[in-house]
Amino acid sequence: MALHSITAHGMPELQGHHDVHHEEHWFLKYCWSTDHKMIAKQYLVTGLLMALIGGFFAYVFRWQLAFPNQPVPFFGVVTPASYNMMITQHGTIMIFYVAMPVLLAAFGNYLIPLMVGADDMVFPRLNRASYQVFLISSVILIWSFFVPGGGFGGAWTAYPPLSAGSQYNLTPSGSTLWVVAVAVEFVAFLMGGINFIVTAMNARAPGMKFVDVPLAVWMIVIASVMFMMSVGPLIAGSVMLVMDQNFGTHFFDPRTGGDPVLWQHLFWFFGHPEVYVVLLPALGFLAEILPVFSRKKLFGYRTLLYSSIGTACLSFFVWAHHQFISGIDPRMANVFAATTVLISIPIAEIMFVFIATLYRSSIQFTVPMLWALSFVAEFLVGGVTGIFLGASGADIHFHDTYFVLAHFHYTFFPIAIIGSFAGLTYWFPKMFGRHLNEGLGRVHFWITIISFNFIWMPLFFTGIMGDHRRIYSFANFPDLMTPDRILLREISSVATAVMGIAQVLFFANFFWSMYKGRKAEDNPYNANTLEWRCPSPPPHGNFAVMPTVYRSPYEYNHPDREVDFWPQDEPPAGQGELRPEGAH
Amino acid sequence: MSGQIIATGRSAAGMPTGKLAVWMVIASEIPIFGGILAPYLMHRIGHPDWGQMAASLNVWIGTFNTGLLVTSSLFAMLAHAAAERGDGPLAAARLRLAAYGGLVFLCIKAYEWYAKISHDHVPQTGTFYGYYFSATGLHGIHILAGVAILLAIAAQAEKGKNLQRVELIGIYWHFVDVVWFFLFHIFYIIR
Amino acid sequence: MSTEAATREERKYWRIWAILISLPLLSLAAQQTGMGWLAILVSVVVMLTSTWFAVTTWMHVHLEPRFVPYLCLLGIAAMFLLFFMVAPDVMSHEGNNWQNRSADTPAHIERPVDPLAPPGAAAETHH
Amino acid sequence: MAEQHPSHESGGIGWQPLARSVFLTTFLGAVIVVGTVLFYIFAGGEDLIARLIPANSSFAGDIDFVILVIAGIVGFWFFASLFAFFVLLYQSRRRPGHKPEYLAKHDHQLHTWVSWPHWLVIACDLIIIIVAVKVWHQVKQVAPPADTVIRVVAQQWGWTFRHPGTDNKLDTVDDIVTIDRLHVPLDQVVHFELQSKDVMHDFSVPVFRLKQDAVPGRTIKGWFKPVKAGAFDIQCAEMCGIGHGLMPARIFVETPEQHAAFLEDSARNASVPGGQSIY
Repeated sequence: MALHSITAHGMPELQGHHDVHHEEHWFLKYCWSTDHKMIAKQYLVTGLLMALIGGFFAYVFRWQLAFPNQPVPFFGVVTPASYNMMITQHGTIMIFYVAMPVLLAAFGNYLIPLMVGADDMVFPRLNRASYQVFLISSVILIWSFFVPGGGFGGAWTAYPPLSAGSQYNLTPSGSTLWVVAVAVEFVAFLMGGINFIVTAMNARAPGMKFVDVPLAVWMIVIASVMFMMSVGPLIAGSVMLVMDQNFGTHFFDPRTGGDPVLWQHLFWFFGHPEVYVVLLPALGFLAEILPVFSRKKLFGYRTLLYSSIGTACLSFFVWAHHQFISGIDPRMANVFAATTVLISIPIAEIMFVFIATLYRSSIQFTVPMLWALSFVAEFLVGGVTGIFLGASGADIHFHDTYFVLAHFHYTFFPIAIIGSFAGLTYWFPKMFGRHLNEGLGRVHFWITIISFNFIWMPLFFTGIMGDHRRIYSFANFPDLMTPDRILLREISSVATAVMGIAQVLFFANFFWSMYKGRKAEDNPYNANTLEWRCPSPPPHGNFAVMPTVYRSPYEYNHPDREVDFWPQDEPPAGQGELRPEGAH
Repeated sequence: MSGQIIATGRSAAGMPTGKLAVWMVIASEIPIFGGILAPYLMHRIGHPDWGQMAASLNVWIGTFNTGLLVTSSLFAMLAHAAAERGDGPLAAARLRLAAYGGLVFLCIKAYEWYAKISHDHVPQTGTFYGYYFSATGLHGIHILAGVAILLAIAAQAEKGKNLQRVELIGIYWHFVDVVWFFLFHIFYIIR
Repeated sequence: MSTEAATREERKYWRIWAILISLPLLSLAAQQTGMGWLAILVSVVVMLTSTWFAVTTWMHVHLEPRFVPYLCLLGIAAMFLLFFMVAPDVMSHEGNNWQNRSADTPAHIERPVDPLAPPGAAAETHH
Repeated sequence: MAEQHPSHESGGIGWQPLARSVFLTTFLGAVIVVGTVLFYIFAGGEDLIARLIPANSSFAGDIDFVILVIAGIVGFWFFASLFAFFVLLYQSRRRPGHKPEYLAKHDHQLHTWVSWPHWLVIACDLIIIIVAVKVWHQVKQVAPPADTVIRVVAQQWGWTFRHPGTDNKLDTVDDIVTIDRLHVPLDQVVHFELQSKDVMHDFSVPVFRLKQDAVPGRTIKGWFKPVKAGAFDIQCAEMCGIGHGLMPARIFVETPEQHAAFLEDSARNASVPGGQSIY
């Protein structure tokens, strides 16, 4: 309490705090740091590296699908085993090792202390441990590709008995390592998530009421709470699955009264909220980026907040729509169909809020804004196609087809890739103190977005036409080898390769700008939130003077102000810097 | 290190940061234990024949273990009271007693496991034993972690440092206790 | 906190300990009567009572901000949700257009899943 | 607040015109999309989906109908939102002399702008739920009386089909067991019992809009009624291991004469009576 009252007066505490860390060994600085910004960058770099692996897998199996049984350039011939392994690991990597670390961990770590006006996470060493555990889990996952038998190839959902018995999956060590890697990763994110929640709840700057918290922080916190509430059964399930694999138990084996359907429930009880765990941070970035580049107050802070909480709650009631036809009781499907379709209500409201924010605004089409706007447009496609899958009657046809994949990627690509790019390009000046190249960024944006639509639009149609997912070669199915289907697959695969190549632009831009880019100002966008009120990049300890918050983060173009922004920590007239009354 | 962090000292939510974190840990542990107990209950209700296997558990040992954990928790609580008075060494002594209680609990548990396994009641022989070993094992890991933290905090408390942590580990320790109430009744008592 | 108050607190903790120690004995006694329904009834009551005592008097949950118990209740609610939404598929052995054959077999009988064998034959053929 | 800043009122027109224009565009979009769908449905174009993939079972048309209804409803929302979105992007682009508006009023006063679409979304959701659940009930929960019953057994990596034979009863000596080839009579209600020997599989016939997982340890029942003769793909739709992509099967929908020939043929060629011990 004592410390709290000191900080409440904005006292410049701990002078010389920054100087302590000058003479650090590079290992301590880059690998053993407790600084939330460094940990964020570690998460970011690990996530991007994993994205390269996952992306390469995507390219390989897409090529195999379009040109079956021919050697894939830069890879070779794809066997059924390696195909299964690659689709499994693509899903695992992209969700657990790219979307989660980048959106939740990297940006959560970077933004929460800066946005709530704290000097670090409340538990810096726990934070470091969280990254290290995550790193161990990534190493375990990659190691699992090279063990005898190869990596696990039973789809990222790992339905037993396939995943539980090595006589079925033929990957005795690969499947165990896969489960262990995923479970260890959950522990890492639980540690990180608790840190996020506690920091955002307890370490807010003096004066920051709960409606003054930037929505990016809110969203990451809601996502962490969801993660905390939903992951437990899957951690328990992973323990049970590892026991099944190695110790001869029969939790998921029907031979002795176990039940494979149980795993599906445990998995999707987590798996569905997980989609929203990564969606919410991305929506949070949008809520930051759209007001800044449209110079307008966010339409409906509370509407967005409550809709997100509503989405979070509702998402716990819908998981079995992934299992409509996989052996659950058909009567239960009716319940889940109803709840699933109802989730469109809060999501629609969130979209309305974003669209309404643009009304009578002044939009600058900068690169982060382009990414943010494309999120809205692309996510709409993903959102509306989800209704087809949630409606049980229609799902009978769509289940496990490429329609599902296309829908999923129209939600997940905006979330994981567009959201990450939006966040990265927006906060890059703050993170590295330099600007990204705008022109290169635009070229990269357009190529990525256009090729993305070329990848997945055709697959909606092949899905309707009966292409089932996870099938290594359609050549065995006479009905599926018609010229129109083949053409659609080829378009998609070539677009995948194009998109992959386009990412070279991003990485070139990223690394070039990190060292050679234009120097960034402290607040290049004239934004309001606290992270723009400290130097770029922020030093250890973040703020020279710990800020005090006076207002909500989205006060753009306030009529009483001459400048079109109003930083959260700027004292109101009369308390600090003075502004003549009636000057408007 | 962390002592220097201003953020750690703040309490905008109206409670100390450490305590908030402990409650967060507990809130996230509930679904983990729930995730193994809920499927167990489903299977148990669906398979009345599991009662034979449940009957093979030694309910006397289970009851004794329950008492042991409750007593251990009591010492954690008394340590808290001592810490409130600022009596570091007494708090440390009581924390150690609590930790020893946990250790004895683990030893008895190990004996119980050993007895089960030597009677060929291994996880492979029935899903009931699978659940029994997984759930008590998961709980045992929490006990083990709790003992380690108890001893570490006792070492600090002896020097009069970080006395607020005595309460924090106490909360966690009681939670582990509560989990055991459920495991005890669900596995041992209800047949 | 004054020393006297702390001592009072300590005495209270001992009282709670006595209650928590005797409650499991109660359920043990109920179980020893051999009446299954009584054991279930008593255990449920004992589980809830002892949890209540431990949580309120030892963990002092009522002294924390209101969101703390709510958060824990949220976790418990999620588990109830899990139980009741999964039970129709896992707890019951048959339902609308499906039947869980393997669950009907007593659990301690190892029984390969051989759907081609006529019903009932499996248990005999694989002994 | 608003009175003190008349500049907003005059420059800003307020929210009514926006609401008006958005509702106008939404209703235009609605008319176009719903009209198109209705046109297709009433002009015998219920085969909008069937043009992509044939609808060869009795309930395929019902499932296609659900898909079309949803397509109409969400298509309307999709195009309306996207239209509003791009119009707003154009209108609000940054240009000289254009000043963004500040929301002086409190959130809840503007809330009608969100709450109206909100109620509309709920109404649309209800329609979708009713239509979807109705078809689901008819396909998965109840079944018309069976003309014939078959058993489908999946395993790594192939299908075993047990036909009832000439006596039309399963588990009798004249059962016909085939591998990867399923023969069913045209225009008859076929019930199937789906089982799996090892891992999860999925019995999927896209042209029938039929899909059901095979869960080891369980018997799951379902039905279909083929309405068009021919040979079609059966796919496994649930990841079942390395050979998942290599377990194609064919379903042969046969006219009564063809089916009778098949039964006769199999009975004559069966090396073992009843095919009981083929496995």
